[in-house]
Amino acid sequence: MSYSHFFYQMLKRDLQLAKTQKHELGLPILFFILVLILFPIAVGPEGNLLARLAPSIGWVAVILAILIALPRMFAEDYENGWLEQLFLSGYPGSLIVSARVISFWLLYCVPLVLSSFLVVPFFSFDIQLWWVMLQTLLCGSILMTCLGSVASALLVSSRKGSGVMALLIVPLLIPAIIFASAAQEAASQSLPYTSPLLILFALAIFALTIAPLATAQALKLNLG
Amino acid sequence: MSYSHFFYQMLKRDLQLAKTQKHELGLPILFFILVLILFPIAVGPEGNLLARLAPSIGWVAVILAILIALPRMFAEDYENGWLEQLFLSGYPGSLIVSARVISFWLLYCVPLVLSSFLVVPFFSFDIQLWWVMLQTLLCGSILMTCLGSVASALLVSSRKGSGVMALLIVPLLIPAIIFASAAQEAASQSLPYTSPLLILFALAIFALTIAPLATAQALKLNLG
Amino acid sequence: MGAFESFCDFLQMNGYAFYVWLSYGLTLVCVIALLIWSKQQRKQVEHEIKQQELIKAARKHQVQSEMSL
Amino acid sequence: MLSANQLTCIRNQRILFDDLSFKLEPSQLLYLTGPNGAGKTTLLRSLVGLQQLHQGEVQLSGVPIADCSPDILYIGHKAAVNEWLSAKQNLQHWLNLTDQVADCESLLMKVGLSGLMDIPVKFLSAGQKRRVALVKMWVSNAKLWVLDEPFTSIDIKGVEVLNTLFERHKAAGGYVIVTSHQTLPDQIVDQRLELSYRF
Amino acid sequence: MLSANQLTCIRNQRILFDDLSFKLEPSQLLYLTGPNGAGKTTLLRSLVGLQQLHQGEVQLSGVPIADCSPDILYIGHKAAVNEWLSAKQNLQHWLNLTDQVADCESLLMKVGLSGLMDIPVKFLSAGQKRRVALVKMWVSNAKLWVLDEPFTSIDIKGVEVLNTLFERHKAAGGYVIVTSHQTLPDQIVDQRLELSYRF
Amino acid sequence: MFKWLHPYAKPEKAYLVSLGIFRILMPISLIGLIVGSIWGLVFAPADYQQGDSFRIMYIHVPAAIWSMGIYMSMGIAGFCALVWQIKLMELSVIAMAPIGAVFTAVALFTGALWGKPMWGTWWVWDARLTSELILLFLYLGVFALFHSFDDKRYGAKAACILAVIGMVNVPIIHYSVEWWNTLHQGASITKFDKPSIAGEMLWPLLINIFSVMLFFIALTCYRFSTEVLRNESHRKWVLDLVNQTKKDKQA
Ligand code: HEM
Ligand SMILES: Nc1ncnc2c1ncn2[C@@H]1O[C@H](COP(=O)(O)OP(=O)(O)OP(=O)(O)O)[C@@H](O)[C@H]1O
Ligand SMILES: Nc1ncnc2c1ncn2[C@@H]1O[C@H](COP(=O)(O)OP(=O)(O)OP(=O)(O)O)[C@@H](O)[C@H]1O
Ligand SMILES: [Mg+2]
Ligand SMILES: [Mg+2]
Repeated sequence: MSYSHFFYQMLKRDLQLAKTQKHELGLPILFFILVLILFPIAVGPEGNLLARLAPSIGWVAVILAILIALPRMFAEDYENGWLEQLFLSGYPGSLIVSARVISFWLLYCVPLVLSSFLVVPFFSFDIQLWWVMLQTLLCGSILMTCLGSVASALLVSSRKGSGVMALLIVPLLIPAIIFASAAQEAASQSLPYTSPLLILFALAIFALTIAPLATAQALKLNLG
Repeated sequence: MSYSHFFYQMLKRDLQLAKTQKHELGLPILFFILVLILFPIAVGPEGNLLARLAPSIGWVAVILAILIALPRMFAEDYENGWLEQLFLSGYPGSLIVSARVISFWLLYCVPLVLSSFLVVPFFSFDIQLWWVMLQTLLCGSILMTCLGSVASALLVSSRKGSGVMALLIVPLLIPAIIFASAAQEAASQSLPYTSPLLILFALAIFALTIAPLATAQALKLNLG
Repeated sequence: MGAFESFCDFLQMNGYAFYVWLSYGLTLVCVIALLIWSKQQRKQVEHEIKQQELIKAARKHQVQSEMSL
Repeated sequence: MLSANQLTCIRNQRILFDDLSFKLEPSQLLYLTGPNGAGKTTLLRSLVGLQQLHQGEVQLSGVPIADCSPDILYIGHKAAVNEWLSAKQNLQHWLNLTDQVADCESLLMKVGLSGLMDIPVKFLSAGQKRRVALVKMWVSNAKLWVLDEPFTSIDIKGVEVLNTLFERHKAAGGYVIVTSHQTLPDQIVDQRLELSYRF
Repeated sequence: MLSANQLTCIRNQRILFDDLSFKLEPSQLLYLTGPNGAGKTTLLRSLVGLQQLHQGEVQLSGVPIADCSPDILYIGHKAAVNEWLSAKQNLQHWLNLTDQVADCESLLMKVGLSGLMDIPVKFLSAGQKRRVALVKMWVSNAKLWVLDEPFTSIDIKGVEVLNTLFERHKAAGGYVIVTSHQTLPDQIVDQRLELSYRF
Repeated sequence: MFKWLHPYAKPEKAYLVSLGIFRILMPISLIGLIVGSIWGLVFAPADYQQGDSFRIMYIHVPAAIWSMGIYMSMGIAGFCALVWQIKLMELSVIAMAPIGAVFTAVALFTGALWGKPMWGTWWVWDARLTSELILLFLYLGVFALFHSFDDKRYGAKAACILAVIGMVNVPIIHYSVEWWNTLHQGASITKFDKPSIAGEMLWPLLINIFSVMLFFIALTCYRFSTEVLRNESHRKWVLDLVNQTKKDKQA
């Protein structure tokens, strides 16, 4: 079977699995929304302050929501032995892994990133600025999925929850947050914001090339 | 065996389990700290603004950290069949459950609540105000553990992660957040803040009496 | 003594006593804890090795993985 | 005497068994057989009260089964063993739970785990894990043993030992209910109940 | 020809086996026995390359085993079955993975799952779950079958069917390596390898 | 080129050598630390700007410098371990991580305790401070990762991967944080530098910096030898060694 066909089959399985557990899919979004709601309640209803905080809260909420979904990236397949079969199938590990990374991104991150639109009504956020936020989030979520796949693979046999995951990912993610908030800051002052965005993008691409290899290695380490 | 002795044995087991997975214990705290750090980095280092946001961020971070630890409350024992044996042992279900709830609170929530002290240096928060925050968090964490135990028991057989958990708990928690921020507000203006605190306390006590019964029922439902 | 007029002065550090002594004290505690912990790990490892050997020696006499009543 | 009256169980709109009645005298062993999916596990779980029956009731010496939990030892597909604790700790906790006192080490020796008592159960082989679950049979003073495929992953010698254990329990006046796809020796089986696969 | 040369494996500072060599000709079945904890699972997993050996190498017709994955069918303690998918979906995915085309329904019929193909595997009984894992043997065109306790939870008729299946695979020139604590009929066993429990 | 290193790559040799280094360097470093600290605490003249609070410097600065130094050496060791498949290097990564974490923690809280009297707050979100905090988390990550594996062989490898990734990221973090926060702080530390430190103040600092390095090397060697023992515990020489120490103690 050609690699591309194999890749397609892997994606199909992930989507099917997602379909059988439909509610699973909505969960990160739900979590995201709840975090968004918690803040206005806890901070109090000051329009200006909230609008000022919106992008930061949005970013943090997205990070947390992805963090919560991450441990499940390989856990189930590891536990029931499907991962063994995949590695026995003879296809390159990075192919297997990148299929999973992509399906994860499509299933969890993209909806999250899109639902970040909710900050516009909730925090009376400017829709132009949201557009910038969307772009930063897109790059950021790719970066995060990649880092997350490595962490998730490293921890797959140890039943650690999101705690260690957070410990591994968040420090590495700090530059992304900083560049994103720089872009946001610039945009809110109507300055050009492309350069931080480009850096973010470069980081994401870099992660995308390295992560599958590292993830495959980490999984192999855990299997035997 | 007397109930109190049984209770003590249950607690002992939980503590021993925690000891074998020592690092597990520190993880919610780590998660909490990481969430705390994310905010200044995302919002920017403005001392005043951060101090103003500190209690809200602290509360939200505690809620999230507990939310992350919650799914594990009964999961392991359910999966390996220990819960069956407990319910077969003939002791009242609410006794079994309350032992677990208390050990969970001691092991996860108390360290979290105490580590909320970190807002003082990180957000240059007033130490007097932190004292109020500590009290609200103590009541809040009891409330949350109780609500969480019910949710965790309901979801134990369905492998849902923190998402549904959040959906079940957060709406019920909103009153607590409102009272807590009312207490905080009052304290920051040097007004008396005992009445919202008392309400919080009453909520916690109420939850504490109801939750074990409901949790035991929910667990039985899931076993059969 | 040294840069201070008296020992009491030295302890007070011109009002910075809390900060200076706390930082020195905590550092000392941390470093000592690290040393003790390393030592303990060493002991643990040696203990485990001995244990392993004892078990092996014991099993030479009664190799038994079977159930019995 | 253990008596089950007109038990009926329906799962997923499928009748697994209905109107099933049997009586078991003390010192008897009931060997429950049937093809995969016949409902053996379901029957056992409902006997001990872990699963709601659609109809029917189970009594142990005239007392509804729900009220005689200390008299029951149930070992199911799930081992009730925590993978992260050692075999010794697991056993100790079970002893505490059932309020018994015994020497864990010598017990675990008896199931052939000498030298492996202090490492997490996670590292044991499939059969050794199962032994950690089965060691309960050596100490339990429950009258009724309900065992769901106890021989899974157990080696041949181990199966023999388990069989003698059943005999001993019978001799002490206990009840044993076993399912297994490996045949039990005829001399220890007193009653046979065959469930058939219904659709 | 499958040849294993001087395999050595050490787990937790314990030598499980060392200097183990054997050769298996086509159309032969190797029956691996040994008490619990002897290292059978470990040996099988290292044969197919899922576990690092301390020493030694395995070759299938002269090719290192790591390079002949399409020729191996490994069914271990873990079933490689997703509990939330139905039996049909699980099988379909496995077919896709190994690039085979077959009629899932009739296959699952053969293992006695008619009527249960579309419900999540979670709801099946222990034996039925195992059957979902074993159905791979009906379609696989791998030459080497490595089966770790395939009979677990399978009923008596099922075991017979599996045995005939082994014979058929042998007749087609395949290799079979099986561990089990249930004895295999003598006529289908060509080689026996007994691991002993070492400490 | 590495030929002369070869004999030392044998675990037994490495064990003996590292233990020897530990025995030599530990006393020296402790003496150095005591001398430096007492000199700094008692004899150095008070700073004209900061009063006596500047005496915190004698631990803050060495700890801060070496918290970064240790991370670099850890990353390099991890890189070598991964690229050349050197088992012993992996062990040295594990030996270094907790030491680094403790040094980082020391730098953080001494800094905070210094900041309170100097800047009026315990903490500011300044570039240097933030990246030091993140460094602590990187250390903790390496450590936690190692301990979340049941098989320590794999744990060590995984920890190496993370150490290397972290090392790549440290400069990125550093510059991003600096960029993020150029609007604010920045001068706080260098302004103290301007009146180039008096010799009497500098000497104890240099002594302490040097002794902390020796301390780090010594402790690393000790912990490394422990890890070697753990890793090789099925070898004969380890058994002999352990039994020998037992006998020594009895005698
Ligand atoms: C929590 C607070 C602090 C942290 C995390 C911190 C961190 C650091 C770090 C990482 C270094 C090493 C810099 C390098 O070698 O490139 C350093 C050096 C230094 N710090 Fe701090 N620091 C803190 C507070 C302070 C305070 C309050 C002062 C004094 C007012 C101070 C004075 C110094 C000095 C004098 C040096 C050495 C000179 C230099 O390298 O520029 N630090 N600190
Ligand atoms: N949780 C469940 N929900 C719905 N149906 C179930 C559930 N558990 C079991 N069943 C159905 O009940 C039937 C009987 O299952 P049971 O586990 O009792 O079989 P068994 O006789 O123990 O089989 P085995 O020998 O394979 O263990 C199965 O066919 C299964 O389809
Ligand atoms: N992950 C592991 N880490 C350390 N030791 C292990 C691990 N897995 C197995 N062992 C040890 O290796 C030995 C052999 O295990 P293995 O699973 O190969 O036995 P087995 O022959 O398959 O036994 P069974 O018949 O019970 O399945 C066991 O005694 C166990 O203590
Ligand atoms: Mg069954
Ligand atoms: Mg096995």
